[in-house]
Amino acid sequence: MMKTETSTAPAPAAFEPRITAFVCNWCTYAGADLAGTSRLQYASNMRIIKLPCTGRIDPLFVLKAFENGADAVLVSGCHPGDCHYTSGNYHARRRWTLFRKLLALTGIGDDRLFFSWVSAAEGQKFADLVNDVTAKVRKAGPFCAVHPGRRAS
Amino acid sequence: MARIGVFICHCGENIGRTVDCAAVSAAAAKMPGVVVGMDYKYMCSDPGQQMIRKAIIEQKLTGVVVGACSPRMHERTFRAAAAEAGLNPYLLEMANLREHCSWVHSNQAEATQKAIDLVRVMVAKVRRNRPLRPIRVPVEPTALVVGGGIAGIQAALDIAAGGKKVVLVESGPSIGGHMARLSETFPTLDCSQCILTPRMVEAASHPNITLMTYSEVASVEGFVGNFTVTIRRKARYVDPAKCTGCGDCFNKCPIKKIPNEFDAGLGLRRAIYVPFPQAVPNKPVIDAAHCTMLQKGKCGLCAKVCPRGAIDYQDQDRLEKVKVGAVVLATGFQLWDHAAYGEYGGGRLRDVIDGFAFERLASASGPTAGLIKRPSDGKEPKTVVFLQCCGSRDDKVGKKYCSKICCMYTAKHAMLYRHKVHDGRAVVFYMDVRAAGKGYEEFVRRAIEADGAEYVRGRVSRITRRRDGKLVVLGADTLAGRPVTIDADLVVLADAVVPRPGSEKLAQLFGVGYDQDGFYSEAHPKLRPVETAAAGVFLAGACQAPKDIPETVSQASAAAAKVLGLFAKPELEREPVIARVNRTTCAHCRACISACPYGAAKDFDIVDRAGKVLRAVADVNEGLCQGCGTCASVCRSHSVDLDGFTDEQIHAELNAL
Amino acid sequence: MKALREAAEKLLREKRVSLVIGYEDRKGRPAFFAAKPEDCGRLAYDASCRQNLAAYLGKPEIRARLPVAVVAPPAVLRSIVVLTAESQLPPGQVLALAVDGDSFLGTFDAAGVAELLRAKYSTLAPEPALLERVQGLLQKSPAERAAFWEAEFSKCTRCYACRAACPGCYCSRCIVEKNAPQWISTAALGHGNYTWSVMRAFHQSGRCTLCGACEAACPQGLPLMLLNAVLDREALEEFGSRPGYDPEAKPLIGSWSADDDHSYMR
Amino acid sequence: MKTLGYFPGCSLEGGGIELDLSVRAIAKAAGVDLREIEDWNCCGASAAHSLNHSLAVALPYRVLALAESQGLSEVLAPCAACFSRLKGTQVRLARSPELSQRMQEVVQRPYQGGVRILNINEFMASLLEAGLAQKLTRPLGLKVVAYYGCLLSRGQDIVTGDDAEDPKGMEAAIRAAGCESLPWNCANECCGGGFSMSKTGAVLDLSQAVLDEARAAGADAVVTGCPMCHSNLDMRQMELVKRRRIPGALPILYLSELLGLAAGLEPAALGLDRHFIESRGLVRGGV
Repeated sequence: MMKTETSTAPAPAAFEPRITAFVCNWCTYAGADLAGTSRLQYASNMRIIKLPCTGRIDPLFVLKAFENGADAVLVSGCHPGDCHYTSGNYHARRRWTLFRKLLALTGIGDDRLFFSWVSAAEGQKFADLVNDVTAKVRKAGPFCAVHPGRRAS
Repeated sequence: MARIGVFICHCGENIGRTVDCAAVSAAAAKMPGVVVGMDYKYMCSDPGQQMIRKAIIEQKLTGVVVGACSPRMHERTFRAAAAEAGLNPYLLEMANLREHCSWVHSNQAEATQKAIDLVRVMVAKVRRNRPLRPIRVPVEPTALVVGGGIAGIQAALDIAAGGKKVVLVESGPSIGGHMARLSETFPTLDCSQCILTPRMVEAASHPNITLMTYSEVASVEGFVGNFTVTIRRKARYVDPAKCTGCGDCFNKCPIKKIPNEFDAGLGLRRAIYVPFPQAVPNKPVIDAAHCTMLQKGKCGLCAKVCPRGAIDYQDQDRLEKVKVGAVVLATGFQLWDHAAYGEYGGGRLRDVIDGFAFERLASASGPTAGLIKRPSDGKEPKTVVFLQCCGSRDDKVGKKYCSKICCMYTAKHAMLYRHKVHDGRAVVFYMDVRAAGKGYEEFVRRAIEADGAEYVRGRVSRITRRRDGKLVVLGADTLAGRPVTIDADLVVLADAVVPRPGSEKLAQLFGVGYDQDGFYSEAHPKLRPVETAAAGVFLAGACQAPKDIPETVSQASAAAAKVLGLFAKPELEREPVIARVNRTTCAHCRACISACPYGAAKDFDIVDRAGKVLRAVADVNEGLCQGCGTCASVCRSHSVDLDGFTDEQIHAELNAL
Repeated sequence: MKALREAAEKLLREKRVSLVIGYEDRKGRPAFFAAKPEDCGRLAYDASCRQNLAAYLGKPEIRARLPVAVVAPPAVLRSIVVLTAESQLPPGQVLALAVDGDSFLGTFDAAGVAELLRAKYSTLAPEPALLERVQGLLQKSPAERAAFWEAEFSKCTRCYACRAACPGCYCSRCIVEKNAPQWISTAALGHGNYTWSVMRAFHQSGRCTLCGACEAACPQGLPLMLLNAVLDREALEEFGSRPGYDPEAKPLIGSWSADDDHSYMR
Repeated sequence: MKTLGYFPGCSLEGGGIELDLSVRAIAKAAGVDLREIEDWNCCGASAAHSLNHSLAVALPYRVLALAESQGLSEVLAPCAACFSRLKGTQVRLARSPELSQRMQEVVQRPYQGGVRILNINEFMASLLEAGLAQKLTRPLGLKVVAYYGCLLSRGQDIVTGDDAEDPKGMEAAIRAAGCESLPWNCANECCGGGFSMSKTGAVLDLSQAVLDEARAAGADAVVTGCPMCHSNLDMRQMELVKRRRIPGALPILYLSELLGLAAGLEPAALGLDRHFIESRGLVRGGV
């Protein structure tokens, strides 16, 4: 049984969040490539897991990322109507609409779980997104150690 | 036991400047399962690839991670190198150290740490990679072309010329499409039928082309290389095998006053008819809705006069299946109905006509034998107003887009009118004249300068009919800055180009996307303008977007080239990223079947030797599956998995973070 | 009660079913399987019956004895429709002996069940008290919510009674039993307990009829209905989904609409 | 008996009193109870909406808020200008929560947006649907033209369900009154509107064009729903007749008057005796 601490310690100034991103191969991964070729600078806290489509992302992946120590998770894919597989992102969207509410009930809210559409042409949006998410998570502090979804370290 | 090799590329200084590549390769060498960690200036260069090949052979590597640029850049390169060294190419993965790391971070310590993380993730993944083989599917070397206009005819002829069989399906009684209805064509004013009819005849007589007129696609099964398409052969009530096209039937038919669609309703046809004299095949059909024999069982005159006994009132629609390997959609367009514009009479003013009606008036083979006569009283109009952008570039009532061909055909109309009515006045209202094309601008200038068409830049706000029959056209001349009123005898509206009705349903049958206006979506607007998102389905002509004849023909030939390219090999090779179902654990909840965007997931009955169904499960068709993995993530029991992105691989990646 | 017993007896006597699954007329109202007409005198029903008998319909032992009849209050009727929509019930093999409160409503086949639900129970709504509890929890801070669940999940012994009680949990191999890879730790510890309960609830969205059998079955008294209710409310509000009314419904997870909400997406 | 909120506005208490009389009469005949909004104020037409954006919304806002607080879920505004102001405000409020907020502060009354506003054409159509058609026992047999002007045809979000360029909202009612609605070219042309006083010459020109077309189409009368149109075509027509710019007088009827006549109501009860152009002779046999 893991130790329970009811108070959240204030984030140390040097807190560098760990952010796991699940992105689709055709839009957001390519958008991140474009940010690179455009030499846009952004925070280095995010680690990308590439999947063919947001439709492939099982909610278990998100829980696993949190369990393993991610302070936040980003899910990003093609804009509605642009899915390489025509409707994978629509399936994903419905799934996340439900799943985020469930997680919110268990204390994982909007400052831990992020969703976005980033197209292959939106390098700037991707860079801004990473910076923004990183800033928000930095502000939110380390993912509360008391959360039952976290593996005891 | 895993033996992984990790190869870190400096990419000159592109990676090396911000990422300590030596440190990354050293860290990688200590990762579990890794036996080789190296870094090199240019991994994609020949010596770099040679390093990888050599290590694979000498170290008996079971997997490779290349830390370099984006896999979108060089994954193919490195996988080919691995294959040359005898390693299954799908046992190689890339960590994106350039686009996702060195180019976007400036702090060396951070970038190096991230690079190590990215490599660790890929090492964890590649340890779970399994050898995959590209999927091979046999190809049926017959093409289906849907639509018998100039696009379909051209595509069919080109494919047939390449030595492959073609089934050309046309919904009307004759091929030829809209082009057969045109009087002359811009910018050369050559006679449309003179250039088209030889091709129609060639298409009908080509040994490689099977013509199916008066037919429609009813359903589609299968996938690239292996479509089974069901064609509905509509009842003609005339046996084409017996009919000689003598014309006795339609000369005797007593039902005479049916507006002929081919003539935009200006001419009349009978209940048994060929749409126009040059029709191919030149054999009549009976319009069941108007035939008194078919409606009330009275008449039967055509059967009496037919010398060959070709009339068959009992004829019924038949379904015919064809097996094809590729499809060209060439369903074309129609003109938007300007009845939506109340200010232009809401479709009730008989002398306000569309472009096709004017084509038929100007055509030597049209209902007026080429004389310009207005529909209401048959008089020669002395003032004709042409109105461009009717329904185009108007997102309130009409369409947002530019219909592209109207500037040119309006100039042609004005020109033809002036050639035929020398004392007539042709006034063209326009928003912009878009004459981008070879010889196009010159053509418009000729209409204005040589043929005296009056071009007025502005819109028309209202068309009303006065008691004397004149059409009062109220408009604006925005260059002069004043309103203008013109008493016209005839108004020709350049209605917007819109897709054919039913085109959306057809797209759904083939799994082709379409935009908000119903035009078919190409796979990529720049680089794959002929392909669609559905593999093996190609586009030609105005079903994709408004196009003129040369552009349509070009695209049709391009589609034919794509089809011939596909047919050049007996088998197709596809990336082996496909879903697989674990039949033992599948509970057959059918969520994956509902979720699959391609209809690749389907029911499957597990039967015993006697053929008795033991259990139903889901199954994935390799040929249809495109590898999105949506099925895998809706499966509660994870009984569906995706090759290349398996549960185990993703789980390992997450554990490595 | 009498009418129910008679109807059950008639079905068995006429051999229209080989088994009637019902509640037994004794304390706690346990499940009772009447295989002979004379067993039917032991059947009973009242509001204290919390078990969702549709859960048995997924079990191989019962499937081997089809056709069967089930004593079904409204939530169970809905479960039957859900199972029909998800191709879990062979057509015509399950009859429902519909009950509500003290009254017996009759014997229905799958189509009849859907019709009865539409006619009589189209406005079934979750208990207000349950929604109030959800609302109350949502008003707390995320840390307080996490602490609440930490305390609750720490009690979980991973007996999987919640799963056994649920008609929607019909997978032959549950995800928690998949071990290559093992997504959900089976040790009765915080993170595994959390992931298990969250995923169990999520896997039921679009299936759950809020019958309450899972919570009632939990020996540790975990407030599982909170998880079910928040998903039920969201699915209804966002997608108009009401599981268990349409035997031809598309799966909630596994279908989509172009105008689904995505205001939270950036 | 169905109850409907009623917003007469200034016009219906003054120059457009025939509209008020005839609407109330036909509503009574159809069994609809018109309940005047208590303490109503100016809709803001003509003056306010061209001078002050805030006032132009605040005035109708107050009317709508009053109607809502008085439990009136539907309000009839027979005057076309009043309708346009009320409905236009409704549309703007629905589009902008900020505007709603501001108006609530300015007017010091809440308005939730729950009032449906009907113009005279919609009102007549609803009466016909509710059974008025059976009570139209005196088919008039007239040839008329339907004149919509601007306020009963334009504003895509305001006059919904009709085509601004080819309006048809009166057709069914005219046919129900046993009249033929002739096709003509001026259904939504301008009558001169609010320039009746300031630029009478222009109004005369515009009204003449409308009247000429109506006569040329073969109409016995022009049917309108707008007090402004009515006053320009009816009152100003006297001057056109006097100056011999038109060959004779053409009666101008409100749609509600036409239906009232068809329902067998007394012309005087409908206000027909108040017109400048004599129109009582239209009913067969005279009255």
